[in-house]
Amino acid sequence: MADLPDAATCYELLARMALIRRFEEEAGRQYQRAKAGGFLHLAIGEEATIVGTTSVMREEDFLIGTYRTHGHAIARGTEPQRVMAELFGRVDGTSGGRGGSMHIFDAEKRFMGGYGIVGGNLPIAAGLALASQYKGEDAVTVCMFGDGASNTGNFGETMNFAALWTLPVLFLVENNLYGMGTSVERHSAQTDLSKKAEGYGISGERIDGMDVVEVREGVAEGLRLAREEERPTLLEAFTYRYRGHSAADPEVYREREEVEEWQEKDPIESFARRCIGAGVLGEREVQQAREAAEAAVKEAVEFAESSPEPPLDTMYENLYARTEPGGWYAMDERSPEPHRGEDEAEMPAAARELAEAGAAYAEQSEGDRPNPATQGDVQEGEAKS
Amino acid sequence: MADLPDAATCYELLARMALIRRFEEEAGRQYQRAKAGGFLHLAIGEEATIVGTTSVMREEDFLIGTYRTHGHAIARGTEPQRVMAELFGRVDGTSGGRGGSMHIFDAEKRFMGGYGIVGGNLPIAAGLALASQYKGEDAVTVCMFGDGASNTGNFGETMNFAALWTLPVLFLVENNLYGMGTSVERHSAQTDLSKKAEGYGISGERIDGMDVVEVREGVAEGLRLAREEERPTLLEAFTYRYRGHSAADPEVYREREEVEEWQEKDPIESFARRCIGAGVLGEREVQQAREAAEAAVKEAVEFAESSPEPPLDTMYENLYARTEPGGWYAMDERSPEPHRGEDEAEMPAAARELAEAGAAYAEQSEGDRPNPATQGDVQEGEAKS
Amino acid sequence: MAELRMREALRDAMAEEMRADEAVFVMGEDVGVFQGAFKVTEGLLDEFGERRVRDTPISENTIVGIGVGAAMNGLRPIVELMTVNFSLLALDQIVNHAAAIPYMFNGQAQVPMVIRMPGGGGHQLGPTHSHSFEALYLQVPGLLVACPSTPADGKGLLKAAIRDPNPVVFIEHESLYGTKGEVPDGEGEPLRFGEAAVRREGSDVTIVGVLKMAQVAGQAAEKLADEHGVEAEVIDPRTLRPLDLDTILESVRKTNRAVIVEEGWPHGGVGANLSTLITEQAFDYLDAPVQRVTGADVHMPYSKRLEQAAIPHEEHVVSAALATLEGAR
Amino acid sequence: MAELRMREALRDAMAEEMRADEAVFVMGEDVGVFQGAFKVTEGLLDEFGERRVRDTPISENTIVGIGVGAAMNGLRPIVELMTVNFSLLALDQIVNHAAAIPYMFNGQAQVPMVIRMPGGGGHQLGPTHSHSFEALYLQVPGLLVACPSTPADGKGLLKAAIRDPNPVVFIEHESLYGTKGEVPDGEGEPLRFGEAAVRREGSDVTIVGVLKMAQVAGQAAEKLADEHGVEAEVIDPRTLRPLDLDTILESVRKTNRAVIVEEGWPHGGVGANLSTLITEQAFDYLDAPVQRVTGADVHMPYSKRLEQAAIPHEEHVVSAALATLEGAR
Ligand SMILES: Cc1ncc(C[n+]2csc(CCOP(=O)(O)OP(=O)(O)O)c2C)c(N)n1
Ligand SMILES: Cc1ncc(C[n+]2csc(CCOP(=O)(O)OP(=O)(O)O)c2C)c(N)n1
Ligand SMILES: [Mg+2]
Ligand SMILES: [Mg+2]
Repeated sequence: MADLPDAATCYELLARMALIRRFEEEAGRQYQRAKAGGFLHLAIGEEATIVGTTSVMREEDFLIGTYRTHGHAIARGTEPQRVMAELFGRVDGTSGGRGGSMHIFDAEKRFMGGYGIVGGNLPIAAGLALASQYKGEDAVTVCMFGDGASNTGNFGETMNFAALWTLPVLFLVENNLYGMGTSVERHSAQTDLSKKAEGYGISGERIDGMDVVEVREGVAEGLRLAREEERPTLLEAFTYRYRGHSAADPEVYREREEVEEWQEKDPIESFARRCIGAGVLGEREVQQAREAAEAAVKEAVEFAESSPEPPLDTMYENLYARTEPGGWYAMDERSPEPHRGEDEAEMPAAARELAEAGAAYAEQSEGDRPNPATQGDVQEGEAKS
Repeated sequence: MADLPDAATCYELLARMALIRRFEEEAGRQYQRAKAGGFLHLAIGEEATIVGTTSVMREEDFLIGTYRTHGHAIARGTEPQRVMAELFGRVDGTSGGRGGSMHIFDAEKRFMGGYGIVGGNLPIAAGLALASQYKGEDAVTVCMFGDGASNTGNFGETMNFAALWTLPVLFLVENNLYGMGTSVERHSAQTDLSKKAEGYGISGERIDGMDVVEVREGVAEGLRLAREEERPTLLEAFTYRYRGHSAADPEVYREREEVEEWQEKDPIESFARRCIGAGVLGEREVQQAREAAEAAVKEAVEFAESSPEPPLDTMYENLYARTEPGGWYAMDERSPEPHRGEDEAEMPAAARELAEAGAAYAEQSEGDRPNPATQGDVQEGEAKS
Repeated sequence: MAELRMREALRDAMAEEMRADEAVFVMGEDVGVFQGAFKVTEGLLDEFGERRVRDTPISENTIVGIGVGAAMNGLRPIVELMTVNFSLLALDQIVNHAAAIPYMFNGQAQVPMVIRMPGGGGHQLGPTHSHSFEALYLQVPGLLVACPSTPADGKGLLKAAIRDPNPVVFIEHESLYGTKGEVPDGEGEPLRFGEAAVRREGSDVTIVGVLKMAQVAGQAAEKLADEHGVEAEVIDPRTLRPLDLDTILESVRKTNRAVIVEEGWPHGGVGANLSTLITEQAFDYLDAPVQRVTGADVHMPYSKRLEQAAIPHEEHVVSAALATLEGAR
Repeated sequence: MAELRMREALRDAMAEEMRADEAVFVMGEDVGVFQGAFKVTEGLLDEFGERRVRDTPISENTIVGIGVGAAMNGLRPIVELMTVNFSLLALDQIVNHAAAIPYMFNGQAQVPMVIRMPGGGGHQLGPTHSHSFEALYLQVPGLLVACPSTPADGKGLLKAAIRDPNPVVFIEHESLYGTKGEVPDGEGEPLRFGEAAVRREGSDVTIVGVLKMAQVAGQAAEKLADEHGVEAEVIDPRTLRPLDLDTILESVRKTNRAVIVEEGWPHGGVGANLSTLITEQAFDYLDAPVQRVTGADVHMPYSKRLEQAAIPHEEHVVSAALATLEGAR
């Protein structure tokens, strides 16, 4: 069993994991209150894999992930309140409310997203790494994705490129045993995912994704290989999501017992117990970490609540980067549609009221969500995916 | 070294390889005469891999390949004259002149194409195999593709499916050392392509693709595994194309010496020598095989020459399969364009003359082709790919 | 007549065809154990088992390609792509294989497969998950394209699609799965492709709405009648390939005005195509240019407020319809 | 002024920008050792070496995705897809990533990359290898779309595309690579996107031709003048996003007639989009419905005779132009 790091580091790891846990729990609550919309993919149970990874990365390194990355951004240092504001679809959100839960991004912290397309982030990771190599910079790109993503064509293509061009990239499969409702045995012929890239010349390791210390060691070595030996590798971290795939998954594909077994190995609980047992941290500090998380998340919600909705006249902002002033970039000046967004005044009153009203026309009513497992309305399907 | 089969089989193997060789040489000539258009990908040098494979397949088995498959169809039993007619773009061609060199097809012989998209045939092969399994039929699907195709996303996706669903399919990589102008070492991190699917749970073997007898044995075993044990495997056959990637490739990426070395191991010459040496065939029979090929190809050209061009009113034939009479299927009855094809009479005189004139508007003039290596016109680029 | 939700009507269509024809099977991501991401395949695994209801890995291009191969070898695959958004990954197999094979091999092979894919916006799924690709698929010769807006059409068109010898892109709208409607009892008859439905008769303006916008068009028509005394004729094309242009033209020749409503992007959209076809065929009948109501020319923003402003609503349709009548009253 | 072939003009544009900016590099299948499938990158490997001219495996989606990531990390990739036909395999990275990222991440990341792709028919490459996808790409917000028809435009637009901060789909036509034209000497200035070129002035009818069809439009105009005494104004939009609709409308308001010529499929094509935009904006100026000349609604047949009948020729354009003038003379 890997040794514990020093007390300050242990505290930081614990505090960060606790913060993510609380954030995700609260995000789930806010989703039930319909404050957050769309799909909501929570990483509760996967905190050790996330925090263990980021805790050994350098500031200059890049991290890129999936649609389940609230925690990844927070672990990289993004303020929880900006992530919560994104879930609320507000201007102070990480993507100004344009991206939502599946598309978190923080250029400053070198968290490069946040992608809704399974496997879509793999080629981009290789590209980020190529640019670092091309510019002669030391940065390593860490690419995290799920077990299900290892079946996408992008996986094989990207592994071959990374090995062929010896790119400074570390691939980390967050193996939580399921791709949505399909278990690894039912979606991947090769169930030892750490071996899945061997055919492309990339070797791998399996690590316990519930043990933050083991994750740190595995990732540190992977970073070293990428940085010093230009050797991309594939880490498979065993982890588990306690919650459904997304907010309203009835979880018919797994037994309650399985979930409980994994909860026994809870990454935060077990690490806290170990730290206390080893006398590195005291009960008081563990308590303190919890309270800090509680406070930060409470603040995040308040911040999100108070952040304004994006004004309609920002509809077309950042669709194109403009090299020079002048309207010739605008694509649909001629579209017969009222030129929504670019000039509110131009909007027909009806459309504006409508938009101001916000939810008025949305299928989902404000307030508590229907229980998808029992009701037949749109939420069901929506929340399922 | 694998034993020779009986004399009759040896003659058949030799005759079939000789036929394909002559056919390809003649196709090249006809292309230079601009009788055949488009791209022309010749398999000269790869005859043993092709014929060795088809010679141990059952009638009910399926074969599916790439855009370099004149020989594959002929090896499956398609009349050379129908393949030549396809190259000439005539109604008696295997695809009635619609597909051309890259899209040969013969449902009757269970040669399932002929695909221009690299890697596009892999998922289709898995689908053919799935249907055989689903229907409880014994047929095995043999899927042949190039070394370059092993880098496509389809490769990884299809390998996983084939292993996961234990599909009755045999994958055979025709490793001719290059994907167009890019050598295997420069396009694939894993240069032992027989290992490339191991990460997906599919084991492989390397065989000498220049030795028709060794190919037979390797493929026979792969067919057995697929048929009897529902075990898909990946065979890597080492072979070589003597000609350029397509008709006008100046071959700057390889040395003349390399080509000559491989020609030393010519699959037809070496097999003929061996048969004679072993007393299984006599000089006379070898000569006879050559003459038969010569005659068949001569006939094929005459047949193709005399086959008519597709009438303009067949333009829309087979675009849709119709379940019932009635025009409601026709998609562009309303397109303001004269309804070309569906009713010649409707065509504006100009357009008809034009089309009758055939080449009148084509970039390429009838008669000899310009030498792409020295001239700058469109043929150059065109013929390159 | 029974009242069913769209998702139930679609499931019934699949179940009935699977009972009738052993060659019909369903494959896609989470169509089995999970019962379908949008619950459309609910219960199929229990009734038909793993051989005919197949969960797949996440490999869109290969999922479709396997469907193509299976179809070429005598089966009738119903392939579900979890959403239209992911169909971009399968476009090579859809366009260069499924759609091309019957023509390119001169009829030696048929590809009788259905590719079901739900799409559209309205649930804050954000930029990568809210596409409307009807306009992309209607371009492709060799494909049939269906976009049902009612449970009855959903069932009838899906049954027709499954029995059709051609590859069919069957586009569903995520917002319509929960909507209820009357569906003929028992083994419903398949509908014919290429037959539009006139949802409402009217003499002042023709409104053509596609997929979910067929419903928005209907709401707008009521509003036009109630608040503006304008009688709109509402048409749902139901299939975009083949397209029942005759019915639309007949209506436009009567009303002399047309509005096309779609959720997708304005450039090269369904509306651009219809507007052009109508103008080409009925130019002399048009008293005003055909009006289009489309989604905004952006990647769908997540913010509910921005998203709602980016999606057409009946107000937009009403003002477009009134615009065609300007001067006329 | 020097006379160059299109392929040489494009190569010069890349070479000049690569000399000027270390961040610019080229990647794609056989762009290096092989010198490019169509010889467009000829000589670049020798001058710039393997670091900046990179041969890739056959992995279209990942090739583009690597370009996206490299662009997000400060480089300016020029990605060559060997032909537009294979771009279908990369469409997810082009639409859901390259085009979406700047908007979806609210401007935190830019994707300054150029995706070059030659396409079109005319060389008997058959169904899978003869596509014209201008109409597909012009639909997508977030992309710029260029389709040059002359060597000078090719060079000027490619230089502009390389310097532009947005993702650019740069569509070339395989039949134009060999065509010669005058190109400004030395470091040519980049052209601005969104500026159409009026190739010929005329007062009777406006003919808009895209990519290779810009040339066919020009030939047709000469024929119209010589044989029919009709003076056509010929416009080449040069870029489809942004689109210089002003110039086109100005012309149509003068001629009151328009013909759009494209090589692609008729349904939802470039012509459908332009015809709609023109009709919407200049309805009262039109004396006849806008005419379209398009490719046939099939997967391009290999047979030279069928292929030639499936591609628009000046005869088709002439008859379409005369059709807009019927009655008028
Ligand atoms: C290309 C693509 N196909 C399908 C989906 C729908 N989808 C979203 S998440 C998911 C499962 C992914 O599983 P995994 O990769 O294991 O990640 P996890 O959700 O378990 O973290 C699927 C199928 C998608 N977003 N993108
Ligand atoms: C998806 C796709 N990308 C690129 C091409 C262009 N292309 C045609 S053949 C070829 C090389 C293929 O090499 P390999 O798979 O080794 O087959 P070989 O030609 O050597 O038989 C390429 C890149 C294509 N046809 N399809
Ligand atoms: Mg998972
Ligand atoms: Mg090869």
